[in-house]
Amino acid sequence: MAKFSLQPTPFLGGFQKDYGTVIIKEITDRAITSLALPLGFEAKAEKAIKTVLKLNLPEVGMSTQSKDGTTALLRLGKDQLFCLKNGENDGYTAHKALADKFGDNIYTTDQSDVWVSLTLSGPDSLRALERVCPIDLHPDRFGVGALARTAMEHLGTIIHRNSVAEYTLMSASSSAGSFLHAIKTSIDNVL
Amino acid sequence: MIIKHPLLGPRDAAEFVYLGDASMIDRPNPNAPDAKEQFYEYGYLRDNPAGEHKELWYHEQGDRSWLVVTRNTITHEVKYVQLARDVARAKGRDR
Amino acid sequence: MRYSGFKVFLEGLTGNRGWKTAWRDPKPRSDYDIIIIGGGGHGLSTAYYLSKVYGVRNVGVLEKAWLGSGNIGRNTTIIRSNYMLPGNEPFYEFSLKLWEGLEQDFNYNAMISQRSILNLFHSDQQRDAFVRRANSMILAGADAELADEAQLRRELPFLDFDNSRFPIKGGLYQRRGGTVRHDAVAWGYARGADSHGVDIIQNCEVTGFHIENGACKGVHTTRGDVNAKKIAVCVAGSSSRVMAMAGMRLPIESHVLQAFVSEGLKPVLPGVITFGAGHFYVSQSDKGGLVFGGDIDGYNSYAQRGNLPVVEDVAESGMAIMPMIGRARLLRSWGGIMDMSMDGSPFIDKTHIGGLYFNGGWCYGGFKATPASGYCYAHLLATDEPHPVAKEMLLNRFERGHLIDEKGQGNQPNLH
Amino acid sequence: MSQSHRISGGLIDRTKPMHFSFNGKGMEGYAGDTLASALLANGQKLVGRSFKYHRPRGIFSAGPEEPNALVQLRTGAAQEPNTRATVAELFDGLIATSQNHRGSLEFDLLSIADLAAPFLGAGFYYKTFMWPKAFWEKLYEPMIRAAAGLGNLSMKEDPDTYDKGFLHCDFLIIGAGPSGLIAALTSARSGAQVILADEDFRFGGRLNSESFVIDGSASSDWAAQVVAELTTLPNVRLMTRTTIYGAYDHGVFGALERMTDHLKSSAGKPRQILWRIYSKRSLLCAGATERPIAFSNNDRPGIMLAGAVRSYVNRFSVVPGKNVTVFTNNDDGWRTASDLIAQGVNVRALIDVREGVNPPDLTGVEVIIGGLILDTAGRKALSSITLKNGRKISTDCLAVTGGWNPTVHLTCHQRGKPVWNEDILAFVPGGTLPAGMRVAGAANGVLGLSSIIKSTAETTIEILQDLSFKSKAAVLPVTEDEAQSCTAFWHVKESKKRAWVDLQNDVTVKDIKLSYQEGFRSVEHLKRYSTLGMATDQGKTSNIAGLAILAECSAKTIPETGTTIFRPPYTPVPIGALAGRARGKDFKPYRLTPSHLWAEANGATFVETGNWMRAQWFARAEEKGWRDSVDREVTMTRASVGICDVTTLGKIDIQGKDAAEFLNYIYTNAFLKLSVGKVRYGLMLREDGIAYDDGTTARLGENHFVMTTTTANAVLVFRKLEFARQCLWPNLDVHLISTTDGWAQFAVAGPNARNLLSKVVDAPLDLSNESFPFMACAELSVCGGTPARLFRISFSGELAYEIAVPARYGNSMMDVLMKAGAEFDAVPYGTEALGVMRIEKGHAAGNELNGQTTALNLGLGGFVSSKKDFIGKTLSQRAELNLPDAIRLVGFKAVNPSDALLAGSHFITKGEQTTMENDQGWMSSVAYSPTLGHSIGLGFIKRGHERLGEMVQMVNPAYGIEVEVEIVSPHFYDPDGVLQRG
Repeated sequence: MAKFSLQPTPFLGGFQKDYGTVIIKEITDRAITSLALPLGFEAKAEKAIKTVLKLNLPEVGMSTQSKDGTTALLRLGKDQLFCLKNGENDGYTAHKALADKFGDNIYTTDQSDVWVSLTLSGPDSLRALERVCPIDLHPDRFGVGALARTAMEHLGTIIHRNSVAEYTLMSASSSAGSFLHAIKTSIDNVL
Repeated sequence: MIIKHPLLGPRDAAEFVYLGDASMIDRPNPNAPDAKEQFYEYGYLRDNPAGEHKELWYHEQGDRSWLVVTRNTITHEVKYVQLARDVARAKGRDR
Repeated sequence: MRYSGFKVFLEGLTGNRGWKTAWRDPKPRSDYDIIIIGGGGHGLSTAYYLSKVYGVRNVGVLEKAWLGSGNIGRNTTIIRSNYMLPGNEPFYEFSLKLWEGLEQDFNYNAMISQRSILNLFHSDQQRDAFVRRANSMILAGADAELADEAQLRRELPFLDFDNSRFPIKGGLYQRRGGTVRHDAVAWGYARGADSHGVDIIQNCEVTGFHIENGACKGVHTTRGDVNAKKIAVCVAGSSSRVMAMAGMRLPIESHVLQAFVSEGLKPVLPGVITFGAGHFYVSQSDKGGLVFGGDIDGYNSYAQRGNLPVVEDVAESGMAIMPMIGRARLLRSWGGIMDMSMDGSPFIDKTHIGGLYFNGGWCYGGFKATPASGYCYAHLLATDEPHPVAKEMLLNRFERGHLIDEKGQGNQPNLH
Repeated sequence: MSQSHRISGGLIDRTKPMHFSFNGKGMEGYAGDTLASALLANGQKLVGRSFKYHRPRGIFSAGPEEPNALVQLRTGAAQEPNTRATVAELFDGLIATSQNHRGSLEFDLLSIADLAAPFLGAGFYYKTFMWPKAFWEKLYEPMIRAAAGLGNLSMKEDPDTYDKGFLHCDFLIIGAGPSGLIAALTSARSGAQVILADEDFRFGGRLNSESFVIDGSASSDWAAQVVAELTTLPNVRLMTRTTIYGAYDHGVFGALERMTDHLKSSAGKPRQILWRIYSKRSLLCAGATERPIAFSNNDRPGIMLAGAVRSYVNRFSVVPGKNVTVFTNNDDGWRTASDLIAQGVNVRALIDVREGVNPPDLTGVEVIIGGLILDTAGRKALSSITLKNGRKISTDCLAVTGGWNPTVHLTCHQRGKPVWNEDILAFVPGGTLPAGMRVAGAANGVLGLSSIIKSTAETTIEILQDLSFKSKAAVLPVTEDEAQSCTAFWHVKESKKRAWVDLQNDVTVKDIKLSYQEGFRSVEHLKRYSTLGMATDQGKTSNIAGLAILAECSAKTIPETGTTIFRPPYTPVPIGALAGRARGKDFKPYRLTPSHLWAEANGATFVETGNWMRAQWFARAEEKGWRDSVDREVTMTRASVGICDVTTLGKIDIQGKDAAEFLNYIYTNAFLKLSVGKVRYGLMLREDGIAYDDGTTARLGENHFVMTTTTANAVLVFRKLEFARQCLWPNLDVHLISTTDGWAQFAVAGPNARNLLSKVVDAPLDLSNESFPFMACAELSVCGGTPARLFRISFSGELAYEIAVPARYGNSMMDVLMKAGAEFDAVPYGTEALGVMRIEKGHAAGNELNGQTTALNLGLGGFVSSKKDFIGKTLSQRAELNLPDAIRLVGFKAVNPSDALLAGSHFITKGEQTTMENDQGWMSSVAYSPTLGHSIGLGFIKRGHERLGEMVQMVNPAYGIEVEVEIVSPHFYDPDGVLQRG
């Protein structure tokens, strides 16, 4: 039957570029599952997250991650989180696995292909981000683990601080090219 | 303008979409005997005050929450901000 | 005193000592046949047509600040009648016809300049809507012309045809559209109304209505009580505030609209141009400034100032269609309060209170309507019947389900 | 040396000479010069012409308030009109030309206007040019427009790029003069995040222009030391060449940083950056602007502000004249004289209007106390002045000062209303200032260097305490207050000739008086009637004098007369900078469908659909035009199978125990009982009862739905659903998330659709009509394990499916579908063929769902439930939305099949006149139907459903077309829907 097979096309073709003081890299092996907490059963959902992911529910605008770094939990809103699984090439299957474990306790939706993800790292990444990101990224106010959903150059974007000088940026996959263009222009303009 | 989101802190109003008077929460009961009159008033009549105004903003470029912002329409000063869902529940919306 | 080139010449020879005040500065009387609340464009034109066409001269115009201090003094000066719906188009065409003879009529040069207005379109769907609109205009006796891309390339070579995000596919011209020196309209009407005996009373704020048994008998003002048989409210930007004093809620929200002018430039733009894939319209004034604007700021406001995101949005749209303006500098920005109605169309109507009339809800389109609004309001005040071209602009239309929604946005005022 | 007016000293860098040209004449200056200082150094006095009378104009100021010295900078596409020479930084290779003259600058033909001045008083044009009527637009107005305006745009695209950015700080200091530097020093040591911004290219403000001594050093040296210290502090951001031009709500400021304007070329980097600065507190340290005194012929080149003369002498080491006279009403004028003497410049006289004052020893200078200037002479440059006693003094530079106005501009940008301060005879900040703003130094009306420093330090400490930063009182530098006494003196009343108040717009004292005489007595009327303060300088040097003269006319005080309000921007901002990167192709982002690469490689023509780029059709080499391609795509789809990327439709994942109930409120039709594994068409109304959007919603699980929306409304519907979820029915357990971008979705349509799909769908899914009927849906896998979703829905009217795979597989999926379809001659089809097929089927789309039509109008009344409540129900029942003669969506075909139909045409009943009264409706969509072989249309016409078979006129006067058409059913193709169920 299956004489055809499908090949994935990364949204930016696996783009990476080292500008010296800034490095951009597309993340192509990460599953993103959205978790929604059922109304009235948030405590139960929180417990399920602890059981399944071994992670505490972070505050809105913050994240936690597993010690081995393979799983991160981003709290986007009061009843919505993203669970990131690194090293996963098949987002939908990863989401299914999570969905099975959560059962009725949490509503899950595969978001892996909704987003294009980039890491931006290096000492000049903050200067480049100043040109597109409305969020105050001063480490006192946006520390490691903090995240924000905002807009950059007209594009909805999630920014997440991985370390002092490394950020993950997620934006809609359909406009990945325009998003990359915006980030590259910001870097070109400050270097 | 800056809207101090109750969960996310200060955000530029440009991240939000504005709807209008927070009375839009008070959708009338369609089974009321004067439902037609009530829906007309709900749909069309506004206090439109010069001064304190409770209004609905949607954090579209953010966490997708609807907020009730109490803002002065003359000075633009924002007095406080609440999650609209909390407001709606407190108003006793039944479903 | 009649103005003319000869008079200007004579006065020039004699040191300009003979010019009289353009209008009197009367004290409010205690009784008028009709008082008009609001000495802006619509209020003054109402007074002018009441006194000139309908012969009602015992009229007082009460203005809380200086005459013309409302939106007539802070708009982008465009006149046009390129509407689509039967509730609107005949009215705006009537207005455009009044503009065409206005200066000779009121003996004041308001610099009415029918330089044309062009609405660009960028998609087939937009084109279809513009064709429909063009045909509506022609059916109502107005002029409309559809231009294709080739014609626009010839006429407006500075538009961005080749590198634009949304290609310019054509446009709808109304050649009779154009611009007017906005302040001069207020001054011309004021001078004309004054010469017919109308009292224009500045710095006189209405603080309340005198309502008895469901009928309005007069108003309280900062300069004493004034009685009248009919009270005509005409206070763009303050409609809800004023009508609240009569206990009325209106289908109106007030929003701020910003407008901008650049430094003076030698002539670059032939007429008014509007962008169909963003929020931007622009014309060039006789002084050389590019006068432009875009969307309303989008939230309820009574502050005559706007915020930065809309400034940027307008500039982005401007650069998107005419990147030659990049090095022109924005000189001044200002804001006006728009009484946005629930379907984007205005009201000229009686209220349920006897003797109390309402004119408002002009959204950001009140300037072009100034002559017809005054004429039709005067007609209503004088005859108690709506003028035929304004017969759909009634307050009860939402209850009836008779919407005049040009943009199809529904009951959300900031989308109109 | 060519620089005839250059002297020694100053803050210019003589090791860096710079060549530039003015009107083609080569000149030389130094790094650290402005164009104005360099022009003066070269003895160039005449630099421009005024707006109305085309009078010769020179350099008047040394700052942003300049009304006169406007030039065109650079050439070609980079040409920049109306550039103030006083703030344009000199660079090597600079090219400037004068503007607003016909013929040469020296012999401007338009200066004839000056001779006609008696007839061209304030507002003269409102009184004439009305006869004959046609002449206004044909003759007068073109003449006026040609003479008006100032500089020229190149009419070419701005060649430079611009950028924008966001900055956040605790404390924004606006202006880096004495008070700004003290505020920065004081706050920097507290650890607060500080931004110090100044429009100049050198920090220091007037400290660079004056001969002050601070802590024993020259004030400019002291400023340099402070800047050196601030540079080392990580919490301080120093921004030179940065103008804070606007104060917006809640502590947001607009700032323009000029990155390359001082360079010959931008070299690919942004020319300017527009910063949005978010500040918790701000301190306005904008200093003060000097104002002149009006007297006859006070507009000649060589007449300058006295403080500007000090700037040129002290900072730029340029003498604006060889024989300078000073005219003053305040002590500050004395300093101009003494500074000039100190630099060895010949001061002809010091004329002080005040009686009884006693200037300090000005050796060798004639001091005239109680003196008045009645007139001046010199056609293109000042040659002499005449005093009230008739005495003529020959002089080539007159330094005038009428006192100082605090630069209150930013305090007015919100609700601030300046208040009159009788002590300093000027307006100081008042009313409600922008949120978080305080004002210090001269901007706050504090005059005298020592006082400025002391009071600014105090204010800064208060602000820091307010922000909860610990701050120590700084050790303040030692300096003195200069003499500051001033008397109210606005214009020389004895002057008989024209005395200029607004130099650029040519508004004279007489114009102001005439305006008053004609009843234009409020400040705003005066401004608008006379154009006072409306020029590119926005009246920075003229507004107060105008107000004072108006007050004089009405015998009122200045505060009784009014205030002037300033609006953003403080100085003009290029439109390019406000637009930033968003121009050309970058105006809006591009959204690409998952099969974009495949489509590009296979001949697609793309069309903008919102921000999406969609394949419009796929041309083949032999095809002559788009119609050929579209006809083929339709025909082959209907004959066999076609594939279309429909990813752009909005997809919303809806989950929750109450999801079905929620959808029941959203859609007009029932959703509670939709079975798992089924799809249903749904119609949404707005709450006002007008049709809003439609689409299909699939039930994938008991608590799990997937909704599709139209492409255009994807974002809007999501917003509306969130509103319903959070605000209207807040207790429902329902969750929404957009998956539009996550799934690549393809319509596979045509008789062979099932055959094609059966080649890619993995077992065990059975595609037979029995087990997967019309409106079925399933989760499955394709191509050996790739997860997918399948929906049996049809927009084309054919046997059709929509298959969805994760977006990353979309391009590959398109390829696979085409390969699997090769044996069926499968075609890809674009939006045009999609449109043709939906019109053939009579489906409403954007042209019909235009926000003005109801379910009744659309013929969708059958989808409106009478049993349940839903959004829009009650208001849709209003009487006039349900009139018997309401418009109805029907089909149209031409009586003569070769006639083409046209969207946007209107309908007139046969035999009636083509007028708006007789307008029966309009044609919303048309297409050439290759299936039927003629043009077909959908449109709305009154009582359409009752008029099938009637002939009406389709009129399109805009294109001069009239066609007789027949009203038919909108379902042109397979009206009973047999095919899609097959």
